[in-house]
Amino acid sequence: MSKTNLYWVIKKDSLLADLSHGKRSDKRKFDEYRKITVEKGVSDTAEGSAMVQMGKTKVIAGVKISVGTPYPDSPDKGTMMVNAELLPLSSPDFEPGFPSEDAVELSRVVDRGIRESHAIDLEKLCIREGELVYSVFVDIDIINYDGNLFDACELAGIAALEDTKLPKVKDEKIVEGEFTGKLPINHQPIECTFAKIGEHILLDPDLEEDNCKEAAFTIAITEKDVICAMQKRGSKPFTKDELTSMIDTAIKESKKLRSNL
Amino acid sequence: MSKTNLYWVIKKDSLLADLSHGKRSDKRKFDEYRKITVEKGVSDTAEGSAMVQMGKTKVIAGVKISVGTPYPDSPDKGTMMVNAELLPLSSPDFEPGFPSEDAVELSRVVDRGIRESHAIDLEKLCIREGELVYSVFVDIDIINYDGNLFDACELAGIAALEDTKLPKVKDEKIVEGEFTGKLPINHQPIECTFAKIGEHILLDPDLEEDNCKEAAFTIAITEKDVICAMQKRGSKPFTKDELTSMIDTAIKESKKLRSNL
Amino acid sequence: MSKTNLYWVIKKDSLLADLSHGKRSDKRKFDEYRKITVEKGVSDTAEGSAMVQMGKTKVIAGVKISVGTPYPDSPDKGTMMVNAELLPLSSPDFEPGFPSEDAVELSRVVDRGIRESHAIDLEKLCIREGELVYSVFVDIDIINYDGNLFDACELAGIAALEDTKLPKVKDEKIVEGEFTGKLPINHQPIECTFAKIGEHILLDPDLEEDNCKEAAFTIAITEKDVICAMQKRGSKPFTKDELTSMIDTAIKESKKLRSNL
Amino acid sequence: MILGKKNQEKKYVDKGKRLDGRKTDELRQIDIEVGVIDQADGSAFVQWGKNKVYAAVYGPKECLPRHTQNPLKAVLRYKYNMAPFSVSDRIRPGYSRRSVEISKVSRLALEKTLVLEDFPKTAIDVFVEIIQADAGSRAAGITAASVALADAGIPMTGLVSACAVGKAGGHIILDMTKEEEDAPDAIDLPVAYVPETGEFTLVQMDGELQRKDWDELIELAVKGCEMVGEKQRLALKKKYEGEVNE
Amino acid sequence: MILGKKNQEKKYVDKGKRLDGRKTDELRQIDIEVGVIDQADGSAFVQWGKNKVYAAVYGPKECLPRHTQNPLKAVLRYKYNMAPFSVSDRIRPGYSRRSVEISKVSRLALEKTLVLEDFPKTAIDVFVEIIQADAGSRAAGITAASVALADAGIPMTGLVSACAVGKAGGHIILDMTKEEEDAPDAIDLPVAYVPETGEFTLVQMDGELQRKDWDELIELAVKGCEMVGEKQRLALKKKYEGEVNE
Amino acid sequence: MILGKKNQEKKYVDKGKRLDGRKTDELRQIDIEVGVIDQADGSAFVQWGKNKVYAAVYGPKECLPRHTQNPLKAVLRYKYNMAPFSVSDRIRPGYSRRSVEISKVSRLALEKTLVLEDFPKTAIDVFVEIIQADAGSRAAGITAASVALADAGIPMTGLVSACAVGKAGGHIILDMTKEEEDAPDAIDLPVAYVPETGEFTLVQMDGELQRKDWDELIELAVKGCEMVGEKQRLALKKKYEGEVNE
Repeated sequence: MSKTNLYWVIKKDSLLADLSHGKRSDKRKFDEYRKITVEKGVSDTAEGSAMVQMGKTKVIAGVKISVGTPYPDSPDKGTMMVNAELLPLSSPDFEPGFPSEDAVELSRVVDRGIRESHAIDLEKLCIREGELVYSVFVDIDIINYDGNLFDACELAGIAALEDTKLPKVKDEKIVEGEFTGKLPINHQPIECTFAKIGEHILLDPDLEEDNCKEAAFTIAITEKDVICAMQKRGSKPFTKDELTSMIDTAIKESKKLRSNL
Repeated sequence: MSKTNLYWVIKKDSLLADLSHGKRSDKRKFDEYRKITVEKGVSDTAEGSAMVQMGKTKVIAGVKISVGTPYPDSPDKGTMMVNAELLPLSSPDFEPGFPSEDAVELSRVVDRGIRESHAIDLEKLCIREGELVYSVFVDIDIINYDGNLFDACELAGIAALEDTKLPKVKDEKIVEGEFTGKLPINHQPIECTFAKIGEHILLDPDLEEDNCKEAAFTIAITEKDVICAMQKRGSKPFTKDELTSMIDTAIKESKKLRSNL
Repeated sequence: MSKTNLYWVIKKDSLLADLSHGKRSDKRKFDEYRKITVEKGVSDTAEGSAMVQMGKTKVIAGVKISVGTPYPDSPDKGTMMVNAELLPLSSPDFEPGFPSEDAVELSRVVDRGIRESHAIDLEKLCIREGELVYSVFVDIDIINYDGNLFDACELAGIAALEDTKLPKVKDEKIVEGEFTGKLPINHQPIECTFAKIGEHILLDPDLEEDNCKEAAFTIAITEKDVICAMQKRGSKPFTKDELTSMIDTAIKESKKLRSNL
Repeated sequence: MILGKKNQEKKYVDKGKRLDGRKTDELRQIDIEVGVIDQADGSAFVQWGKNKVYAAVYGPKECLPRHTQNPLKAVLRYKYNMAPFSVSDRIRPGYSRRSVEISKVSRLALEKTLVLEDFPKTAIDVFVEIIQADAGSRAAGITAASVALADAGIPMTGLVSACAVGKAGGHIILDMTKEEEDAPDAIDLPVAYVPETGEFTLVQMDGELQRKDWDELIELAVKGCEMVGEKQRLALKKKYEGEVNE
Repeated sequence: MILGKKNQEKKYVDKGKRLDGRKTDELRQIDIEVGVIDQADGSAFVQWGKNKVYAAVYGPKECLPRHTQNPLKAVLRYKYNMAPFSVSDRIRPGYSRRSVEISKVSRLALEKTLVLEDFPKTAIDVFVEIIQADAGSRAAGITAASVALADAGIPMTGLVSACAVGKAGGHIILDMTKEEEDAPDAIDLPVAYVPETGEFTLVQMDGELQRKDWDELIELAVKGCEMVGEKQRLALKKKYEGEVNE
Repeated sequence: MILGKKNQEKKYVDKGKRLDGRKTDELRQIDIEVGVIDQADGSAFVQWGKNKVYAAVYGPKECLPRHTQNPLKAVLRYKYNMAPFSVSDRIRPGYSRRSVEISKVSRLALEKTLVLEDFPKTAIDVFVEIIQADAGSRAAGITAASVALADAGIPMTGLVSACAVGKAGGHIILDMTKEEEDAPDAIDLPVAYVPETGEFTLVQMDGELQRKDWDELIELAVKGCEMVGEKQRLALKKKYEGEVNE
């Protein structure tokens, strides 16, 4: 059942006490990820798919490809859209209905990690300039929410894209079941998220840490150590030194995370 | 004014007492319809229309025809859509606003009766394969709700379709007021609905019976005694024998109902 | 902070007492407008724009032009749409969310003033008959609400239209930043609104008068004294003589208002 | 319908007769039936030329959500809706700006004639469904609604009668058809009027009206509404007497 | 898929074997895993042929908004949802008439088997997510949901087992695939059944059914549901025994 | 704007001057006016280059619906909205994912500077309307909102100043224009900063940032925000002194 606010206030006190002794509840180091598994090809109906488990957090990304028109300001490029759904299936805290503010932010930050790194070679997805292009939809279902959705969703998204086959197009329509090759992927952006609780900064917050956090910082990094997106979350501020330190840790830890792909 | 739940609990007890003596409130037999009238051509703005009165239940169906594109999986067929609206005009129990679960089920079951019987010859509604077809919209307004909307709506829908003239098309557009003939209709599906109250099964429930029912079963049947759709409703289960018995009654009674067309 | 209903009941009594002595709170005559300023060209992103201040009421109209298809019943004419938003920014009484009934009425009455006077020469906005026309969007943001939005919005709308340049079209698309001339404007409709409080009728109600009014009457008039739209608002009735008298005053006062253009 | 130049040559009134044979100050055929929806507390069906309109009244009833209640009187609500098949191009069910505006002005046209103070904290719902629409559906709706409110026994100070006056082909006419409304010089001036008090509760106007035509138009509107009011009273009387006879 | 005339010549059953090698009265491979969503009070994952379905149960919990509470029992709510990538054409997230109807009939298929009276004023939420869809996703959903409800410890009078029977190419068959459902003469008759009581809690049908085929079909449906029920019980037992062994 | 290959040859900084003549560490012209919306409890109008932004604050006020109240402090709400005519392609009024996200991060950028505990159970509404948008509208919005909150008398621990830093054509620059943001190698790094405490309350970034550029960028951001803060204080002082003089 959904925990009350009071529960989290008390929980935070005990978390803080442990953290001040350098302890996380599952004995991880402050800059350590939980166990991660990535399984590609979990769906036959999607053009590409992947399931990611990060601790008990479980998400499934599916890629669908259709044909559409390009945006007026990039007539020679395919289009891409990420949509993550906080399914009420996955947590007592998620409500059915219209996407919440949190779901929108999650979708947009995962989207930016992929978009700004130019992970997909969108120029190769142009079929007829200004008129017809491939449209790539990355939909992410949250199955079990146990903290740190941002990193799990970005990992699932990029894994699903790597798994994606590009369907054949004939007479301006997708030919069901026929493919011309793999979706052209240039980069592997990874997101690393830190939670700030008191003055402690923790990589990969689990559910309790995520619920007790006062701020968070998500950094997307490519395999070339290029930072392609950042997003501060929560209301507590960060100092310049804290930001710099998280960036340095993320550059290091993103490599380990990427090795799961 | 809208009756309270308590009202219906008490009402159900008295209904059950009467039913156990074989009595319905209006002295009908358990497998007998109320008085039915069908009036076609009640609208000048619709391409076809009909008003059906079943007891005091009153519904009006109107058919509008436009041109559109076929579905990708049936490029050589016109399209058809049924939409029934539980107008708050017709009952203290219907609320204005977004279609309720009940309105959606009603629309879809009436739609299936027409669709699955192939009542409309959709292949004759293809204008240019894969590109241009007639789109048939059957909209049903509930004017007065006195029980058993499913059968009244299906009857009004098929009567309105039989009344429908097919508009002329020129330059991919409907020519207002000119027609090429009748809408091609192949079959006359009829829906028969039974309500289960206690262990009693009643054809054509009136308002009180509909509100006291614990389950219902709707069966759509063509003039050739082909069953083209079925839908159990309500939470109480049916046994196999009950289902079989209702099917047999429906085959018999649907003929009488169809004679009103 | 939003005033309570009780506040307005009391306010109305004191207003009525003053009005019976011929006094308005700001010493205006009953048929006198507040100070009005019209500033055109307040936006670089809009094809035309204007800010109107009427007393402390402040509204900004922006005109955007795109290409679209004509309505089937006027294949040789461009299209026009007015949309006024009661921004919660502008008043403690406006709520965020879906347009309220009042916002819809405001939009539609301002729209009718422009449409029915044929202020825009829509025939000159046809690019290819039946297929491609200019679409004119007049969007009005309410920045500060101090009464009488109808007259301020109509004035801002027509001023913005007069300020509008018509973009060049090439290959069925707008060419950003290139223009073929001014939007063709034939007329200058002006709206004059009267509020009825008790038996008193006041031109250009300010916020207090607008909130205490029992009825209102808005009259749109062109530079040729043609009345092109009227709308009674509020629940209190008007007599024939009251209506006639307001029409006569509006014909006179609209000229002064128009002189601000 | 596409308006070509030929329309401007169309004669809207010829030898005193309009396109449908009526005189300039003649209403279309109006039939009013009271009590047609047995589930409702009050109801009416109005056929007005080609308009077919049902009105139903539910209430006074509990007003929900609670914060919309008025402690001093009943809240009147009004929903004007067009059946998808009521016009030549199918209307998609749901929200339309036009219906929102008509619902608002219609509600306000009725409100002051009802003794809402008798039913504090309650709601009275009026639902108007346009089954078939020609010009004048809002006037037909208000006319039907006022009868349905009377049928529901809501105390009132007078029936509200509505109709439109206007101009087509240079002639001032009562109760236009769609064809007349589509005249290039058409004026459409719908009003709601309470014959008992001689007051207007709705006035709207579209078109290009000259000041000089106003007095004649508004006089004709009063005359039209009085005729409509007569039909409303007859319909109510018929139901009432019918019940007495039974 | 475009249905050409060639389809009509397709042999749906050849030498007792269907297109996928099954016998006419054979279910597809069904795997049920219990307790797969640790945040939920009860959950199950069902792979049924190509269908992949998660079900999660939350509750009994506070029922909000308050006016939806039932003072005498828990309110059961059911939301069937398809992942956008679960079928060949992407589904846009949000409202669909099909999902609304399936949610309703599925809820009613389960309701009478639950002892809702034990939890007055509360709500029990069932969420079913279709990750991959083939024919039979609603039956897979109900089957998963009933297991998840048992896993959540909601007292019940019996598990609900669902499957579809139907016809393709003239043959009466159990548990159709999408390809079989697309047969020109296809019948699709999904049912939900409580083996403990021998009663049907869901019956739907599309297609063109002859009366003479009914008895055979409904018998086959019973047989199919009984086989499904066996798998449900085994899955629950496995989790329960697993827990005991740990 | 269509980006051709020529853009890559465009010189974004030439002889120390940018396309609009600014130095690399120079802000666009910023004008802040306080108290421009007399209906609001606090308000500001900010012209920042081509951005034109109104901010209004209403509250502390009753927080409805009730279940959203916080018994310990005021709830801060923030709505960022773009006028339909504020960009070259008209924006349809209503929901947009971009506005939802900007509203959220902007609210969080302000929240910790406000002493919300002084007003338990209430709400404070901030409305930001973008009348004309260029690059940097969210920073202009936060800057305007913080001034409007001060104008409304909401107690605060410090003004929030926002601006963006980034890169175009290989140069690290302060406060980009839209043209600079469209550079093929553009980085956009908007921040909100509290000069009083030296802390960042908003950090976002898009583009391809090398670690080596980070320190210079963030230093420049601090410098930019300090300049913005100076303008905010001057604007408030001007209104305050103006009032004293009157």
